Amino acid sequence: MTSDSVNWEAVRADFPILHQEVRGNPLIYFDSAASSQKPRQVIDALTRYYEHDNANVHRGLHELSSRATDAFEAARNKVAKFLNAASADEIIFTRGTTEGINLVAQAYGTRYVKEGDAILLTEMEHHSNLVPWQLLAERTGASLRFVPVLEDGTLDLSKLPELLTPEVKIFSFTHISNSLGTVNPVADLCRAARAVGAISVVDAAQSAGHLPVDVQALGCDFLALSGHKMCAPTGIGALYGRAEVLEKTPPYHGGGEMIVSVSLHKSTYKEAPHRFEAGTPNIAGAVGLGAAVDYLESIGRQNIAAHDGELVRYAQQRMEADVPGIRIIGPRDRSGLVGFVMESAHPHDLTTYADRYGLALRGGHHCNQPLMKKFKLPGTSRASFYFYNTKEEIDRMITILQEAARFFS
Amino acid sequence: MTSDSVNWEAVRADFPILHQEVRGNPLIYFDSAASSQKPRQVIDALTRYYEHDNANVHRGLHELSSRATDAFEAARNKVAKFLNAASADEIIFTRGTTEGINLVAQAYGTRYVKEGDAILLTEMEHHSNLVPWQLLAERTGASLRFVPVLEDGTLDLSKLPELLTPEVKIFSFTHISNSLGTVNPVADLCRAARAVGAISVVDAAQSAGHLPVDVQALGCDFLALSGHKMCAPTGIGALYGRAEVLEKTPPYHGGGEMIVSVSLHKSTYKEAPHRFEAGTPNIAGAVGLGAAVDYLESIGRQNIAAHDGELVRYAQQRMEADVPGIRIIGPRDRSGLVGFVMESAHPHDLTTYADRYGLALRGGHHCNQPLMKKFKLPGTSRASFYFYNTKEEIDRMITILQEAARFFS
Amino acid sequence: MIPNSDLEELYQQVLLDHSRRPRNFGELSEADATEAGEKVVKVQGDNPSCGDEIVVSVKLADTGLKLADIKFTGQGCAISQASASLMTIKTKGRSRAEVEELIAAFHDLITKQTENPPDILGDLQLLQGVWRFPQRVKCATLAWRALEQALREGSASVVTTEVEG
Amino acid sequence: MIPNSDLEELYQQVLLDHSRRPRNFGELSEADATEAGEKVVKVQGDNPSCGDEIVVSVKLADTGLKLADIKFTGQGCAISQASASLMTIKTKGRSRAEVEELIAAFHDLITKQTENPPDILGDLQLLQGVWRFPQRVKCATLAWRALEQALREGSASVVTTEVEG
Ligand SMILES: Cc1ncc(COP(=O)(O)O)c(C=O)c1O
Ligand SMILES: Cc1ncc(COP(=O)(O)O)c(C=O)c1O
Repeated sequence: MTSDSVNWEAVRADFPILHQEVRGNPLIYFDSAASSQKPRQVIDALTRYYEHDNANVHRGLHELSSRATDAFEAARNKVAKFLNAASADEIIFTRGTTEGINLVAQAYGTRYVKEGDAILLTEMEHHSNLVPWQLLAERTGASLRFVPVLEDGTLDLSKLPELLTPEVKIFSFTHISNSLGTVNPVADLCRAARAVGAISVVDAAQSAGHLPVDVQALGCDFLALSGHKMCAPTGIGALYGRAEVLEKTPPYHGGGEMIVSVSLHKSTYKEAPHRFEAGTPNIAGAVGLGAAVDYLESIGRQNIAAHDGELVRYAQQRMEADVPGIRIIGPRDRSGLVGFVMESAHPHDLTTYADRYGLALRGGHHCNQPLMKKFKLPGTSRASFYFYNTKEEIDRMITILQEAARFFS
Repeated sequence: MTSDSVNWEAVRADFPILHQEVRGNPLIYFDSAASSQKPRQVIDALTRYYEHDNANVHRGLHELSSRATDAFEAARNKVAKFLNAASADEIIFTRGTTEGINLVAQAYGTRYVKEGDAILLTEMEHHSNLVPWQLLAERTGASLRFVPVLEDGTLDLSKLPELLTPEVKIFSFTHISNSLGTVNPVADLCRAARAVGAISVVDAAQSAGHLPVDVQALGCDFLALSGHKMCAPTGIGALYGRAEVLEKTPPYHGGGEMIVSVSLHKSTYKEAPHRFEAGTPNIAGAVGLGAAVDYLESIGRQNIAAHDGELVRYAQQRMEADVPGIRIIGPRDRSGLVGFVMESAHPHDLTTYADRYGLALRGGHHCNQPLMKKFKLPGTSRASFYFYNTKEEIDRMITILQEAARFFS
Repeated sequence: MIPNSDLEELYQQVLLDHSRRPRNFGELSEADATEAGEKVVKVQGDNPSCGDEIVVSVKLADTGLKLADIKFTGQGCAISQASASLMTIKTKGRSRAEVEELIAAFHDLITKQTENPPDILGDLQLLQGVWRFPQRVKCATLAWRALEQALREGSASVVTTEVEG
Repeated sequence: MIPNSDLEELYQQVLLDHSRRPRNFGELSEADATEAGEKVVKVQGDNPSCGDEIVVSVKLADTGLKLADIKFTGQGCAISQASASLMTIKTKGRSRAEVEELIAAFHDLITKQTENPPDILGDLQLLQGVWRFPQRVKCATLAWRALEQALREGSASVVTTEVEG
C-alpha cells in the first residue's frame, strides 16, 4: 500500500503546534504515542461549539440544548461508524482508555468475576490495563494470569491453551504495545476467549487512530480508546461494548442522565449507553472527537497506517545503520513507534539531550514497569510517529542521536 | 452589598454565544444552572493550549510535556486557592460533580461503610448525590436516611438530632438546591457531622461559581464541583478532599500516573491527588478551569453573588406582580434561580413556548424526582441566572410568560 | 409579541381541550376480560428525561387479533396527554392490523412533513404540528409505545411492564 | 550541530565519570552497627515517573548525631547516580548538623541560579547545571531524600522505608 494519494504537506499544515521553535530549533514532535497533536479542524470544532451551541444535553427543550444534544449524539454515531459498531448504542463516552477499562472492571467485573475465577492479561500491558484488574482481583479473590512476551517482543501464543481455560472470565489485552510496537492478533485472541466463554477486552489506545479498527471483524466484547491519542481533545474517549454484553452489565456511576426513575431508596436505570454515562458528559470533548474522526477518515486510516509504516521502517533502518551503540527493542514488524536503548546514555539523559535540540522523545518505563523488568531494562527511549511527521524530521533525529552517542561516551 | 464596581456590560461582551438570535429573537439564556456559558478568555485558553503547549503530562522530559505539566499543575493551584484549600494536593481533577461524588462513594465509601451503618442525605438532593449512595448502600448493606424538606423548601433541621446518630458514616448534602434555590447552612451541617464522627460531603455544583466557597471555613471533608457550571469547559471538575481523609482513602481507578511501582501482581500507589487520577487527565479542561477561576476572581465572587441576587429578586417580584397564575417554589431567600409552575401550562409546554421566542428555560424534574413527588409537582419551570444576564432580559421573560399564560388558558 | 404560527399549529384549541379533559381516562382490570380469548394487558410508559408517566390498559379479544377496549391514566404535558386521549379514541374497537397501520401512519405524521396525511388518521392530524418540534416527539409517542408493547405482550395475561419513551 | 552550553554544564566529564563508576556503591547491614549508640538505617527511594530506584544505607553513631558510614545501590540516569555518589563522599563521617546544612545548600544549588555557592558544597558544585533543567531536579534529589528520611528514622534500628522522589 502506498499513501501517495495524500498531500502530506498540506496535512501537516493543519497542525498549528508543529510550526514552532523550541530553544531555537524547529520542534520535532516524536511523542504522539503519549498524546497526539490536534488539527485546526478539531480546535475550531471546540470553538464553534462554545461560541454557538453550548448547553447541557438531553434534559433540555430549548434550542441550544437541542443543538448540543444533536452534536453530542452525532459524535456518538461517528465513533460507532469509525469502529464499525452495529449500533451507536454500543458506544459509551469515557475520559479515555483508562476509564474505559476501569468501567469494565468495575461494572462488569464486579458482577461476573468470582473467587476462583481468573483474569487473563499479557506481560506487555500498559499499567492502565493491569492495575484495574489487580484491584478487581483483590476485591473478588480472582487470580491474574499473563500471556508471556517472547524475547522478540511478541506474545508467546504457544502458552495460550494452558492459560486460557474455562476459569478465565475476562481476557484483556492491548492491540498495539506502546513500548514495543507489537501488533497483536486481536481477532484470534478474541475468538480464543469466546471459545472458553470469556469476554474479550481490547486496549485500543495505540491502534484506534493508526489503523482501521472494526469491532465486528475483531469480534471483541469491549474495546477502549483515548481521543487525545487520535487528534481529539483531552478528557474524552470511547468504550465500545457489544450490545448483548452491555445489556447485562450493571451501572457504573450513579447520577443524572442514567436513570429512568428515582425514588429516595431505589432507582431504575436506562439502557446502554446512557446507563453508563452519569452526570454531564464532556460534551465539547465528544464533539471534538467527532471532528477528529471526520478528519482521520478524510485522510484514510489505510493511508495513515501506510505512512506511519514508511516512517518507522526508515527510522529503524537509519538508526541501525548510522547510530553507534543503539539497540532497538521489540519485533521488526511494528507499528509506528520505535523503542531503543543507547549503550552510553540512560534514556532520561538522552531525552534531556534531545530536548535541547527541539526533539521530543519519551524516555522511561512507558507505564510498562513489569515489561521493562522482564527485559532487564531501566527503561527505553521511544520515538513515536504520526502522519504529520516527515522523513526529514527522522534525518534530523539521526544527527541528534549520533551527536548524543558521542557526547555521552 | 452592591456590585456597582463591575462593568457588567463589558463582562457580558466576553461571552460570544450570548450575541445571537434564536428563531428571529435575541437569545435569552436562563439555563445557567444546567450549564454556564464560556467567556472568550476560557475559549482562548483552550486554543492557546492546543496550538502551543499540548503534550501528555507528568511522564515527559521534553519541553511541551513540561509546559503541559506546568499548566496542569498551575490550574490545580488556582482551584486550591479558589476554594481556600490548605494545599493543592487536596484537589483532585474529575469530570464533574457526579464523578466527584461517585469517587467518594466508591473509594472512601466502599472501605469505610459497613452493614448496619447509615448514610445521611437530604430530600432535596440531585440524582447525582443520591444514586451513588443508593449503589453504595446496596453494595454494603448500609441504610439511607434523609433530612426532610419543609413546605418552604428549607431543610427541617429539627430532625437532625434523631437522624445524625453515630451510625452515620457519611453526611452528604447540597450547598444550593438546583430546583429550589435553597442555600443550606453548610458549616453547621459539617460541624454536626463531625460531632458524630461522620465525614461531610458537599455538593457544590450550584455554589462554586456563584458565591465564595472556603472549604476550611465550611469545615467539610469533601466538596465536589463541576467546571461547566462555572464558565469552564465541559468534562472537567474538581473534588476537594481534606488531606487527612484523602490519606486514608484507597485508590479509585487503576492505571498510569497513579502508581509508584507496578509488578504483575501488585502495585503501590502514589499520594493524593495523583492516587486518584489514573490515566491521562483532561489536561486542556483543567487549563480551561484554571482560566475560568481567574476570570471569576477578576470579577469577584462577592460581586457575582450580589448581581445574581439582584436579578433573582427582581424576577421574583415581577413574576408575582405581573404574571397571572404563577406559583414560585422554594424559599424567598434564594440563590440565583427561580423554579415555578404556571397553572395553565405544563412545564414542558411552557418551555417549548418560551423557546420559540428565544428564551431558554428548563422544564422538568431537574434530576430531583423524589423532591417533585414530595411537592406533588409534575416538574417545574426554572429560570436560572448568571452574572452575564440582565434585568432587560428578565423584562422580556415576563412579557413571554404573560403571553404564555394567555395562550394556554 | 408577534404570534408564532408553529406554536399555534402545535397547540390547537381542540388539542388543548383533549389534554385538559382526556377521553377514556382510567384503568382496565383483569375482571374486564370476561369472554374466552380476552386478555387485559397493562403497560407503563415513562419518559425519564421529563418525568411524564402513562399507564395504558388494553383489552385484547379474539386471542389478540382485536383491541376491544383501551384506557389510559397518567400525567404529563399537553402533547402527551392529548396524544394518549386521541389514541384511545382512534384505536378502540379496531383490529390489530388496523392499529398497527395507525401506529405507523402516526409515527410518520409527527416525524416528517406530510403533505397528504392518510385518511385513517382522522383527528390524529391535530398532532401534525409536532414534526416541527423534534424534542417533543417523545411526548407524542409515549402512549403509543406503551400500546405497541401491550400488543407484543398480548400472549401473557395481565402483565405490567415498563417502556422508556 | 552547535554545541549546547547548558548540556555541557549539566553533563561535565567528572560527573559522567561518577555515574559510570559510582563511589561507595553497596549496602550496609545490621552487622555493621557494632558499637553502642550505632544504628543502621536503610531507605529506598523511588522516582515513579521515571523508574529510578536507589537504596541508601547509613550507619548513625552517637545516637544519631553522626553519620559514621554511608553507601548506596540502585540504578538510574547519570544525574541520579552521580548525585548519589557525590553525596556519599561529601557526607560520610560528618555530624548530623553538617549533613543537614549540606542538604539545604545542595537543594538551593540545584533549584536556583547561585552566584557564589557555599564552600561546604565542594564537588557537589558539579551538579550546579541542574537548575536549568527543572524536570531533572527529582533525579538529583532522589538519593538526598532517602538520606533525609534515614536521618529522621535514626531512632528505630534497621528499618527499610520508601520515599517517593
Ligand atoms: C497501550 C496503552 N493503554 C492505555 C493507555 C492509557 O490511555 P489514557 O492515559 O489515555 O487513559 C495508553 C496510553 O498512555 C497506552 O499506550
Ligand atoms: C445540585 C447539583 N448536583 C449535582 C449536579 C451534577 O453535576 P454534573 O452533571 O456536572 O456532574 C448538578 C447539575 O446538574 C446539580 O445541580
